[in-house]
Amino acid sequence: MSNESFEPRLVGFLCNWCSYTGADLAGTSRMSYAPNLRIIRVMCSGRVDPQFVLKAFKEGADGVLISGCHPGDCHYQEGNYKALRRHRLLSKMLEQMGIEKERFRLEWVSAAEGEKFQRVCNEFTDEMKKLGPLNLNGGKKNEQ
Amino acid sequence: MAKLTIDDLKKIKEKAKRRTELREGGDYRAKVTVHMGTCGIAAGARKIMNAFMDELEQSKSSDILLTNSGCAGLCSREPMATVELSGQAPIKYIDLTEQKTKEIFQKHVIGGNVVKKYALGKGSEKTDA
Amino acid sequence: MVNLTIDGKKIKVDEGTTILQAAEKNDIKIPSLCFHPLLEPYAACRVCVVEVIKKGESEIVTSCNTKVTEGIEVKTDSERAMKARELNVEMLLAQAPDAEAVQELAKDLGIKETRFEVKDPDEKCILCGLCVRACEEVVGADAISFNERGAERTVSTPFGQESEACIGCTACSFFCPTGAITVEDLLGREVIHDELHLGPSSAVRVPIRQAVPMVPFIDEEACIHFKTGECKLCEQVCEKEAVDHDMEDEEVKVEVGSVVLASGFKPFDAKRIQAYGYGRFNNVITALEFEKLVNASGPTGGKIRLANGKEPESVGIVHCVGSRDENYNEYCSRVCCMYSLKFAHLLNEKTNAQVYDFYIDMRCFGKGYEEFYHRLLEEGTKFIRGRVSEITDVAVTEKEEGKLVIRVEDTLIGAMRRIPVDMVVLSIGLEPGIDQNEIARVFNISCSQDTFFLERHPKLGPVSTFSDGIFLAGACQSPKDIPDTVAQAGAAASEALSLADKGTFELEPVTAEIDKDLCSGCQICVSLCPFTAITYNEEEGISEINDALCKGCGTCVSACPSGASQQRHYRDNQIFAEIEGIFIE
Amino acid sequence: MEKANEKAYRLHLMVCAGTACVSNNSFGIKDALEKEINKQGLEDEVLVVTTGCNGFCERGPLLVVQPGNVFYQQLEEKDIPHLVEEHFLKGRPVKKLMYKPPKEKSPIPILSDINFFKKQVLIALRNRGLIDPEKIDEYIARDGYSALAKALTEMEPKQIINEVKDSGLRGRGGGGFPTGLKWEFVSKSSTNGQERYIVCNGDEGDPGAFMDRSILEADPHAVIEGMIIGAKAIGASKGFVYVRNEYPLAVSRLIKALEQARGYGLLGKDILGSGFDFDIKIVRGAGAFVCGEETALMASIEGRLGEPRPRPPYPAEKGLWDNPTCINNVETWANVPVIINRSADWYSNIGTKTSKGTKVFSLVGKINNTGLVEVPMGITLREIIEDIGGGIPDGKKFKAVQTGGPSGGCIPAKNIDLPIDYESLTEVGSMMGSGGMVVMDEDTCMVDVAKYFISFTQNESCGKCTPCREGTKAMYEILDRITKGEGKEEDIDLLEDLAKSIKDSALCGLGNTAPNPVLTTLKYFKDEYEIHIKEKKCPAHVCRELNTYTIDEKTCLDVGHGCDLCRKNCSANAISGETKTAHQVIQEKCIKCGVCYDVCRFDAVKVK
Repeated sequence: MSNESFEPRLVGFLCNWCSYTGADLAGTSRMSYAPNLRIIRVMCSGRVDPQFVLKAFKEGADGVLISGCHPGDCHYQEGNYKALRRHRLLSKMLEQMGIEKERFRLEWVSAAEGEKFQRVCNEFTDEMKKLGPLNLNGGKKNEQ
Repeated sequence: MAKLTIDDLKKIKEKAKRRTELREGGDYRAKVTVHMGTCGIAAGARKIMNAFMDELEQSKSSDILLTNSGCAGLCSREPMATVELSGQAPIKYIDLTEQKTKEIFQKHVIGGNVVKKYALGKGSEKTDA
Repeated sequence: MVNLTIDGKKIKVDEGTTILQAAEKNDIKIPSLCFHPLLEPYAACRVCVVEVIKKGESEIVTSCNTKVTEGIEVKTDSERAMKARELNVEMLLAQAPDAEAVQELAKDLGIKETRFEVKDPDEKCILCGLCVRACEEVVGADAISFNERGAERTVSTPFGQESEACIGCTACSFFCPTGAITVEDLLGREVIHDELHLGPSSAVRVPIRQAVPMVPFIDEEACIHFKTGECKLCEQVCEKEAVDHDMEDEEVKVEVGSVVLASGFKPFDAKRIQAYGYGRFNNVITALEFEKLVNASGPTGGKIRLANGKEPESVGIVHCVGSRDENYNEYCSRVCCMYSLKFAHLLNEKTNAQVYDFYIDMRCFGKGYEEFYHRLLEEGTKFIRGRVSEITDVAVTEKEEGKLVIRVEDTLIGAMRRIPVDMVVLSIGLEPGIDQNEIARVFNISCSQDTFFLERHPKLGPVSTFSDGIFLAGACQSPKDIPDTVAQAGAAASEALSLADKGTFELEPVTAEIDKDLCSGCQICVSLCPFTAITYNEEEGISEINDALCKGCGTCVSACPSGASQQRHYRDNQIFAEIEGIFIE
Repeated sequence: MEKANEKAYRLHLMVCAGTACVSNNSFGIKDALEKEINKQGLEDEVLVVTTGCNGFCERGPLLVVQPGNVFYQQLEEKDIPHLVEEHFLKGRPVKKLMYKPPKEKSPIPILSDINFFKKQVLIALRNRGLIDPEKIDEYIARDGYSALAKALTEMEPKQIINEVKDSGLRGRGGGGFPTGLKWEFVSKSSTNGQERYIVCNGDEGDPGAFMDRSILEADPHAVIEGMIIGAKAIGASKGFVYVRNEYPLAVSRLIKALEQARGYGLLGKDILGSGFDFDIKIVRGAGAFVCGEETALMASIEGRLGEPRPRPPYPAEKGLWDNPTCINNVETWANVPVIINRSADWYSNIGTKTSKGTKVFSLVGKINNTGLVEVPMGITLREIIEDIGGGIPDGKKFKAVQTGGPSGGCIPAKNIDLPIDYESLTEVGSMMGSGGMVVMDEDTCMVDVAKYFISFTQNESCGKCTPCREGTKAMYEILDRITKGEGKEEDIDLLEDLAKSIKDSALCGLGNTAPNPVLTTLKYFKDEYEIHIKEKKCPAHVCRELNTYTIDEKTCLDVGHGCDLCRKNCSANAISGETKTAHQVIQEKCIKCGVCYDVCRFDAVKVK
């Protein structure tokens, strides 16, 4: 599998109030961006349990993104602060497991930042292409 | 002194009364006067007075007045004393000795009848006492 | 009841009343000097003598202590009583010529001057013993008493020395009918602005005259009862028996549905700006102090006076003291401009002083505010645009002698100016209340950067906070004037009430729930929840979620080590399934 | 002396040891007697006894020889040897030491024949001169404590009170309030559990009054027995004797008497086995006359400032520490035992219709027989002054008598036939008072007497109420002006107004009665006041500023031959002339000290 034909499979956890709305805005604004990111909606970035990130890598994700509201904007006050703490701690752990910390990314995307979401998806996909596949599960595909 | 009861009080009164009664000049049954003029004393009136004092003390009676007076005038028959029972004429006794005094005290002062053999006579001059 | 005739009038009084009290009830005036209703009658001055006829016998008695007995006839101004009373007063006039109370009494009784030898013309003490008895019966300090005897009799402390028993409560000088005992502040405490120093005049008083509610309180430092356990005169005289010295503050637990926080603001402490000289110069006062000065029921009765009692000829009003200033508070306190204009107007109206107003921007934002500003311009107030740098009393020209000089950069003419004035009013801004953070922590609401409380949303939720049921009103949310505060208070109250009377309550669909069997009671989630929706149940040893408060953010679910806490519609296995679904080709 | 009790003596020498005689060296006489008796060997026959005041103070030191009641007076130590030998040894009484009335030729040996004693009836002073006050047995010997025994065992409290009521006994302190009635009030007033108190008022502040002192010195047990009986009657458990600290002998005798009574179980718990507890404490007065007034006295006992308080409430209701208290004078208490023993009827037929029993007077002033007399109520002033008092010395004319001390008044000579009792004295403007009786002769200036008494009450006023504090001062100032010749026309009316106003509106007894001396002198001797004011003269020559001294030149030259004695003694050298020439007084320089008048042996100096 050569680098250019390698399409990284990315998982993104978006908070319902800001990032998911932002992504929606990017879509409704007809912005094109790399389709590699598969999105899971959660009520708040604070809801993202480190297990989900590990599960995603285990299932074959090459990179995981968490995106929440800007600090202070969180609909639930402090959810994004909790996400920030978990991201710092988890990325250290991933490094120890041999997973490059760039594969696990945290972004603040407010409801108005459709353009930013587009940029993040493209950047993240290019980075993962450079890094190459993670192949934690030996490249096996999941059957139905 | 232990706590008194009523009759203790009466006892004390009796005892103390004997001494203070003398001061009140109460009415006496008998009055004994020892004549102690200068010559009387020289003739031994002091001893007679003491004799009378002892007798009075033993008799423990409180109605006898023992007193002294000046010279009765009859120097030759000193020491002399007059015994006067209330309601009777005073009797003068002469040439007294302690022995005679005791006898006179018992028979006349206490007993009430005159001891003729020692008496001089009835009556007496008016004395200032 | 006892019946008697007094000055020809037949009256009935109850048992134990004294003749003086009976007379007073039928508004017959009997003079008295050593009597005081709050003290036991002492009957020493003998001025209240009346003639009493009982069973045909007449005698002279003092009315203050003689109790009424059945069938007596009292003549308060019979020839015999008047003779005795006049002579007693004439003798008192000789003993204490300088006592006004005696002079007045003498005048009423028609005594021109006394025929008796005057020992000391400026003697005031009539030896009535009111002070001694007050100190003993009321105060319970027993610090002073009579000493010596007869004509040498005086009132004094033991051996005339300063007495430790004296608690300085000035009750003796209060009770003294002739002013023979005066009170003097020996320490000579320096007071910045005499009139403003509202020292306690009496231990039970109304805080300020416009206090709401207008209810007196007992100042424990000044009240004698808390010093010696005696007195309680206020309790005796209060007909409504409303006084209770044993009342204590008590913590009351009130179950409420919602709370409106209106904890107000704290005025900016002008002393923090050294350059303005507040605290150093007597005539530099803050806006609050000016309010007291100009208040009709204030200490000066509304007259604007300098520290030395004279009327100022020129006054400077300085805006934005402690506001719009990165050294202190960046925000604008919003209300200062308008009250400063009010001050300027009052100064023009009440004094003929020249008013200078130092402003940066005149923020007359409200209804009719701008028009009021234009009136001020016509009234002759001189407005100088610029921030005042310093107030000093160092005079450069002799015009500035004895004045306070305000140094300011007039930005409209681009030059530094020195304006000599008699008085400076500092329009101090508003700061969050002293215990702002304390309250925020208790109600678990957050504060914005300038530590005023953070409203849920500046436009959509200005009176509510992130915690449901906690509402905000007034300056604690941000500086505002009275109209805005009242409007906001109305809104907060109605929102609070709307919660209460709705009866039903919409719950968030995605709230979390804790599985009782899995929960180990580690309470990690309790401190995590921004909405205090999780409480630890002591008996059962597990944490519980209050559905009404839970917003459904799920933070607690991801933090729960045992997975006891699950979020409806976003359960862990649901999200795992989503993840797995992503990788199915 | 224990031995002496049993031994019978034939003679008891009763030496008077009252304060007056003691100050006259009566203890010296006693020692001399004892020394002489021992020398003569008569110590077993003759006993020397010291007694309380005998009463005839003028003639102290006194000795009464019992039995026989022979009365010796004005003894000196040098007379003793002769007396002991002559009378006690040889039984011949010594005439020159006996009492010889001034007008009589021969002395009167027997005490009871002497006029001073003849008309006296002794109840309160029944044991005077007959017992040694420091020996309780001698008091018991003369029926002492028998009344107590009777009261405690045979009588109910009600009976005791009725007995005292029927006897008609009235307060001897001066008020004259019926004692029985007072006891009844106290016994009736509710005490809801607290104690009741008995107080004996021995303050006796009147100048010249020494009745209470003599009673306490001569017969303390009479007072103690009276108080215990009173306590039983009203149900009191604690008693106080308030006695002046200026009576050291009386206090020490009282202390000894209390100890002996306590020793015999007559005080303290379960007295005489009757279950009745009562004890007495002595409280010493600090010298304030006002503390004689009952409420001031109680304040002093409570340790407070001695200052009267308005009454009612009377002490019978609210006294010491607000408990019912019965306060009576020393003499009143001394009468009580006799009433109980001899019954109310016996007591009530002594004295007049309204004033029963006897009264002890201290007869002082211009009188031959100064001393303590106890006379039945109703006796006339003449009998006291002429018979008992032995008339006025140096042939002077009797002018007036002042009774009741500073609260009393002056009774002029014309009332000499006034029978003495409470009502009669108050009618003439004076009052019984404690019993001070000061006799005045023609050489007394009534204005000066009034001034003296008002200066006393002014000085002793407690100063609490205006009329007394300022009124007495004002009256004193006016009188002082009059005696200095600066009296004004309207002073007399002002004095009368002041007196009436003070009497009416003063708070306590002291103030109400202080004007009495002035009122009575004004009433009976208004002419003297007018002479002092109008003519600036003092008829009795007492007010010195008003006297003018002149020398009758003829007498000075012819009789005195210009002896120049007056000039030498004149400190203001206001007398001119030398020896052998007639002298004159230089009026401007004369300071009116009166030395020349006193010194001149030839009566050449005249005072106008």
